[in-house]
Amino acid sequence: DTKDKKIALSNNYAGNSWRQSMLKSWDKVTKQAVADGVVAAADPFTTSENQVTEQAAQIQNLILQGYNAIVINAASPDALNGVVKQACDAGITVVSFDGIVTEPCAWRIAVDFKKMGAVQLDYLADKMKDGGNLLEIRGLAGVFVDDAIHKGIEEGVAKHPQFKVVGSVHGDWAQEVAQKAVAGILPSLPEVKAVVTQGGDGYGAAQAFKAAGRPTPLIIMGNRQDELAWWKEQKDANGYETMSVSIAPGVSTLAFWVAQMVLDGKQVPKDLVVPFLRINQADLEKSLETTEKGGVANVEYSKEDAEKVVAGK
Amino acid sequence: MDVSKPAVELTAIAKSFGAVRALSGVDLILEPGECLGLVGHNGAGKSTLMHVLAGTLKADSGSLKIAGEDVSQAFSAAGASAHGIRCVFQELSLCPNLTIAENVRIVHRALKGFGWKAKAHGLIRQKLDEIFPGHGIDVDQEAGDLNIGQRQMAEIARAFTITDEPLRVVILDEPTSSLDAVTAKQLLTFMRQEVARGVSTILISHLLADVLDHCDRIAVMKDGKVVAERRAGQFTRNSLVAAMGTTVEKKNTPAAGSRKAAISAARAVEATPQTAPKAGNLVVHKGEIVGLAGLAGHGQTRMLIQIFDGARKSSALTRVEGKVAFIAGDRQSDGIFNLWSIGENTTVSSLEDLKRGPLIAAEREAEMARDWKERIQIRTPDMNNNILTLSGGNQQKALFARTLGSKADIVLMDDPMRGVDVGTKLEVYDMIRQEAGRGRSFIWYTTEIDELSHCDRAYIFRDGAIVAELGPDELTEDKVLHASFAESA
Amino acid sequence: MSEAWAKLRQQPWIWSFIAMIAVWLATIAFTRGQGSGEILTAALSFATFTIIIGLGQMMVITTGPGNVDLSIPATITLAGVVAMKIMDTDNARLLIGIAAALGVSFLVGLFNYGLIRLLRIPPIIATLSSSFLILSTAISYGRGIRIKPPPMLADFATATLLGVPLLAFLVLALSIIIALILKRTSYGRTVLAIGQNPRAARFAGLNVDLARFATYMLSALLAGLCGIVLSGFSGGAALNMGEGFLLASIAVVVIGGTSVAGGRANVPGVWGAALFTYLLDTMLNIFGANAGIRLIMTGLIIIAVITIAGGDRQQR
Amino acid sequence: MDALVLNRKTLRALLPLFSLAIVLFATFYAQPRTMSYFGLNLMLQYAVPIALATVAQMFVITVNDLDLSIGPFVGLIGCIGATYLHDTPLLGIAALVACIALYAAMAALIYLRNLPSIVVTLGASFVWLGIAVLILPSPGGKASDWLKAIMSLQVPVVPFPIVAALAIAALVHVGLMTSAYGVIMRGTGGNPRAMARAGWSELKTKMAMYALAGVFGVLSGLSLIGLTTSADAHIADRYTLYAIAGVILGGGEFVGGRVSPFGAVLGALTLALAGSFLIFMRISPDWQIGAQGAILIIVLALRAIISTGEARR
Ligand SMILES: Nc1ncnc2c1ncn2[C@@H]1O[C@H](COP(=O)(O)OP(=O)(O)OP(=O)(O)O)[C@@H](O)[C@H]1O
Ligand SMILES: Nc1ncnc2c1ncn2[C@@H]1O[C@H](COP(=O)(O)OP(=O)(O)OP(=O)(O)O)[C@@H](O)[C@H]1O
Ligand SMILES: [Mg+2]
Ligand SMILES: [Mg+2]
Repeated sequence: DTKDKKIALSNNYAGNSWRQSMLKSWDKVTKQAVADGVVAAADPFTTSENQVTEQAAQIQNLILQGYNAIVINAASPDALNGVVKQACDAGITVVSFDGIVTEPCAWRIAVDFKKMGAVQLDYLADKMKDGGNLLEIRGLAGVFVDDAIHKGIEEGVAKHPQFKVVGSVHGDWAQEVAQKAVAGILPSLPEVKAVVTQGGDGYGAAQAFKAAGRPTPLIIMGNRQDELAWWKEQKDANGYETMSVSIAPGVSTLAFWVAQMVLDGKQVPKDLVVPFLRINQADLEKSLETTEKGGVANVEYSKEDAEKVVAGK
Repeated sequence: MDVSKPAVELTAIAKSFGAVRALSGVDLILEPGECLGLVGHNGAGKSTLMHVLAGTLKADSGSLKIAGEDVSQAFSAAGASAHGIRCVFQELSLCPNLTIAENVRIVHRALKGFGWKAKAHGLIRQKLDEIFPGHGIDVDQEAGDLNIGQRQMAEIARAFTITDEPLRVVILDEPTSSLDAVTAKQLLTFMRQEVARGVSTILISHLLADVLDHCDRIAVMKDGKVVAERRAGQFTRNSLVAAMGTTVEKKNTPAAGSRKAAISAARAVEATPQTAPKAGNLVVHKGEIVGLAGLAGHGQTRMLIQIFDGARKSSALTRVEGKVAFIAGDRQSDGIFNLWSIGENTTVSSLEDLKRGPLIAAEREAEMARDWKERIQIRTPDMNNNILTLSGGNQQKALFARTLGSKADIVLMDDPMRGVDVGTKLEVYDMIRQEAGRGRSFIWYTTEIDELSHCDRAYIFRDGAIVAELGPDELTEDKVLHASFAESA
Repeated sequence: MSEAWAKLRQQPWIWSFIAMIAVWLATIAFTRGQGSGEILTAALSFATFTIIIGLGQMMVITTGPGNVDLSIPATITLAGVVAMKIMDTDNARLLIGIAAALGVSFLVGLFNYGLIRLLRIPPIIATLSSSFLILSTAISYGRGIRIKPPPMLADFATATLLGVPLLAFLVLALSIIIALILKRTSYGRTVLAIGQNPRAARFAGLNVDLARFATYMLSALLAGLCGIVLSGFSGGAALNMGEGFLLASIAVVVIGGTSVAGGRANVPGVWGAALFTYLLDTMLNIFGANAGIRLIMTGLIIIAVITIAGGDRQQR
Repeated sequence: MDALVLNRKTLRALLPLFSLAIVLFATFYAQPRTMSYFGLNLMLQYAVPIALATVAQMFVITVNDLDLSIGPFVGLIGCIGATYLHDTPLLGIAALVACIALYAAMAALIYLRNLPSIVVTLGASFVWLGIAVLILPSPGGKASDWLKAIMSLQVPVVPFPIVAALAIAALVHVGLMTSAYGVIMRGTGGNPRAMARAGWSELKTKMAMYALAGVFGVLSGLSLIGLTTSADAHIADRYTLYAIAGVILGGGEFVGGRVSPFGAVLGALTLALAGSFLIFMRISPDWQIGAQGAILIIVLALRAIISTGEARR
């Protein structure tokens, strides 16, 4: 029974549509849970900048506030370990998701980012038997997620040696930055067959190719509505084919349920893996319909869904 | 110290700044225990020569001997100080963010370790008391919080403090420019005492009476050369002025009646000091020249600022009819724009009048600059040169040009003749009178009592209040000093 | 020739152009000439955004030490979000959208100046604080949703004329106007005077308060303008669209030869520096070094350029 | 009149203390649990590295320069601390010393070529970040145990962060504000020409001040990883702005050599606390970021109220 337990969400960034979606999903699902009397409170907290020290201070304050569980999307996998340990020592359940923490006392709802990179190459190998040149758009240098997806892509290239990464830029997960970097490197590149991404930069890349007057290559999308809409436009016009892959922002709600279950005394394994959300050519229309205009394709978890994930089904 | 050798011997010193030849072969000797007066027009090269002697500028050529020792090679500020040379520069050099005591530490490497602060305190307080009895300076105050007169006193006192390094030569470059008559007198008296104790001093001043009365020997500089050098007694005021190359002084105090006609009955300014609203107020008529006098730091500048602000936003205490302009005396902090050319500095207050359409017309701007270069004799090859290439007095002239060239009806002057040479002063006095004749009003704070003779009336300030009003016949040194010290009513 | 060069090297902006050309040459040497023209076109189209805000930041920095507008990125975002949401992909609502976006930028400028003047908060912190509030406004108004620009705006922002982006021409015109304002109007002179000595500016009879007010307004409005055209260019407004512009706005101003201590502004330098920083990024991307090396090279090249240029400057 | 001036001066000197007190009491009021040894300890822990970085920034501001690279520098030190210093201490120490030397070299370059410090330090910030990314391409590393031990020191009665902050402030105060050499350092900020005329080398002073900034940057980085236990290249990016804000909040001025070590440290604590206060306020996530700005404005507005009518040059 968790009806007088309080859960907090510790978030470190709110400046993009994915995070906004994540907060919205959290809001929707937890408001209902509070109304239903499942938990007493489920408050979201956001720091102004994507910074370890601010988030650490925030978590310490959450400890002081007396929350029973803290759900964390961490700014860094290791650097919050100190404060996570403090929370655990204070008897607080810590559940991390998306940006997970490595401190053993916490629960981890991990996304296999490496695989997210690798599947892009598998898809391409299937589509383009002859292989070809690739352009890679990376995220922010020095951040764990960027490194993991990049490693996945590297592995993929090693597995499918018919592909070659001829250019790589850092888009810092911001469309404007990505577009700028791609536009700059593009004139120097030979023909590019496909663009592999970390999610969300597809539209910007397409714009840059268009502006440079180059044929549009196969661009892996990142589940944003504007990307899907563009894809649909191209598909209708010339049968354009690609795939789209990213994490559903609603994974925050899974973390919420996991925290609730742990508080409820249920046995939950420390490490859970959620599948990323992949949209194939065939699912495009359906996904586009269910995605809010300007938002991100999403999946929210109900308690039953969460129990299924925990049970490993 | 070898008494037989000159304290300082400068031979064939030359120094150029780009195209400007500031010094062209100066020979100068300073004997131990003598006071040398150094005079010359603005830009003659006096300050530059002193910078060479103080090790802060390197001469292009020439030799420098101190007590017989040739130090021309590798001479530096630290070296000068080790040889016992101290300098009070024309542009003051205190650190505004440090207290007076801390400013003492800067020139004394020996002040360190435990208790340095107490030592510095003692040194400067004692010296201030000795030179300027009743100075009223708190040595724990930051230098930036003092007014310019107090800063000048502190810096002078600092130059005379002694720790481990000897004190042989003290250079005073325009030391009295911001001091009132009383403090200036105190300084000159003290300087004589030091000279009697064997310290050599160099006194640079545009107040020729001070030089004539207090120096043993006088050297006259002109265009980067020493053009005359004699014992002080062999100069008279007129021969000194002649040696400087200025046309001999005209009799310049106008007949009282001739000015009266020009003054209208209309009031241009009416103001009561904010600091002492009960004591008395100030009235200025159109076309009138009104002096503000009294000891330095008693609220005259504040009065000027009050009137300046009152022109934009009138208040109960201040009523101003017409546009005002301000001539700063503290030119470094209130006057010049040091990234700009002389021309830009001159035209900045007249921009609205130099427009053609919505834009400032470059050629009209250049014309105004040229015009004023002629009218007020700014010594520069080119008005497009940076303002800092001018000597102190010439910078001040540019500020005059700025204000007189503007359309202001009322001109506020904050002791504006600091560092201006005799010849120029006379020209400016004339100009002021002419402008007043055209209906401009002047409110003129001055620390030189002589200058009051150019005013139609004067108000005497004390402790922020107006304590007396003196008419044209009462503007004598006696009466002004008497009013300055009298207890306020 | 040598005399012309001697004169040219006195110009503080010349070095950013030399650096830009050097970087460009190094790049096309690496690609063996491939894409040399396209790289320049791309540079021009992206540099324009930096130039727009750089001009505003330049005016602010010129008003003297401590003056800097850190709210530019947030203002870009807010203006972009407001414009896109109000236009709602509809050409007919283009003008209302622009008016609204510039309107909120105006309010931002007013708010910034209010903090600086009335509450006497040092500008650097005032604008930092306001940037947080502006960003929150953008979040709560836009909800992180990315709306596409109306086709007319998108076409306008991406149009080219003779291979040069149309925007670049307009920004060139804007730059010339700002240069004229600086040199030939009393407002411009006042800005330069305040930057050197605010007390003296007051005593010279210049309207110091009005000029500072106008400067912070100008900076906010230019940031708003940048937000609108950038949204049009990149297919919508996003909450993080301003992020890259914080350091960039300061960098292009100071690399371009504007004095950080105030009182000296330089419009051509902003162009040179904006193109240089873009091309530098491109060059390092094309060289394909890893992220660490790229960052180090970026830093060292910036320092090298300023070091070569620096010796000729009179003041810091 | 004199008494009035003095009063106002004292008031201004006490201003940082007032600001801190107000934010502290507001926090106590919002969450009484913070009013304890444990609470204060937790809340202020992360203020220690910020305070050290603020002091570093203050040294640079003292000589009229501005350091835009202190944040990335602290991040770099963190990366060195969590790798070389932990694995091969000698190499680690050598690297740290080299970092300090680089800071001094930066000063020499700025002085000798008469460069704007903002541009040089901006360039340097990329260099520090680049080296950090090379050392730690993705977050990780391990802080040495002695670092962790120091940072989790338990001091009787007064929480360690407070003791540490006061000790730092006192040390710097003695060095900069009361020692004979401190006068030279501050004088160089106040009137460099006067210092040169008195025969002091501005080059040496600047190098010394930058070297000190480097030393405190090193201390900041090490104390930071002592708390987080591992490092991340981006761990302290925000410190640059925090440090500037802290110095100003503490009554320092950008030019003219007017700084206050106690003020700077208190300013840093105030900033850190302001963040905590917000978390206790339960603001809607949309406005949590904005509220940080609002707090800064309110705290600084106090300055305006106290110093109204003061016409300083
Ligand atoms: N830093 C400089 N750069 C260029 N020219 C300079 C510089 N300093 C002085 N000068 C020039 O050198 C000449 C001598 O100046 P100096 O300051 O020595 O005159 P001065 O005799 O002290 O005049 P004043 O009585 O006005 O103080 C002047 O023509 C001045 O313009
Ligand atoms: N409202 C103001 N704004 C700016 N500065 C001011 C203001 N009031 C006074 N000051 C400055 O403070 C200093 C002290 O002013 P105060 O009125 O006490 O001296 P003063 O008699 O005018 O000075 P002095 O006789 O030395 O010229 C002056 O240097 C003046 O410039
Ligand atoms: Mg002189
Ligand atoms: Mg005065």
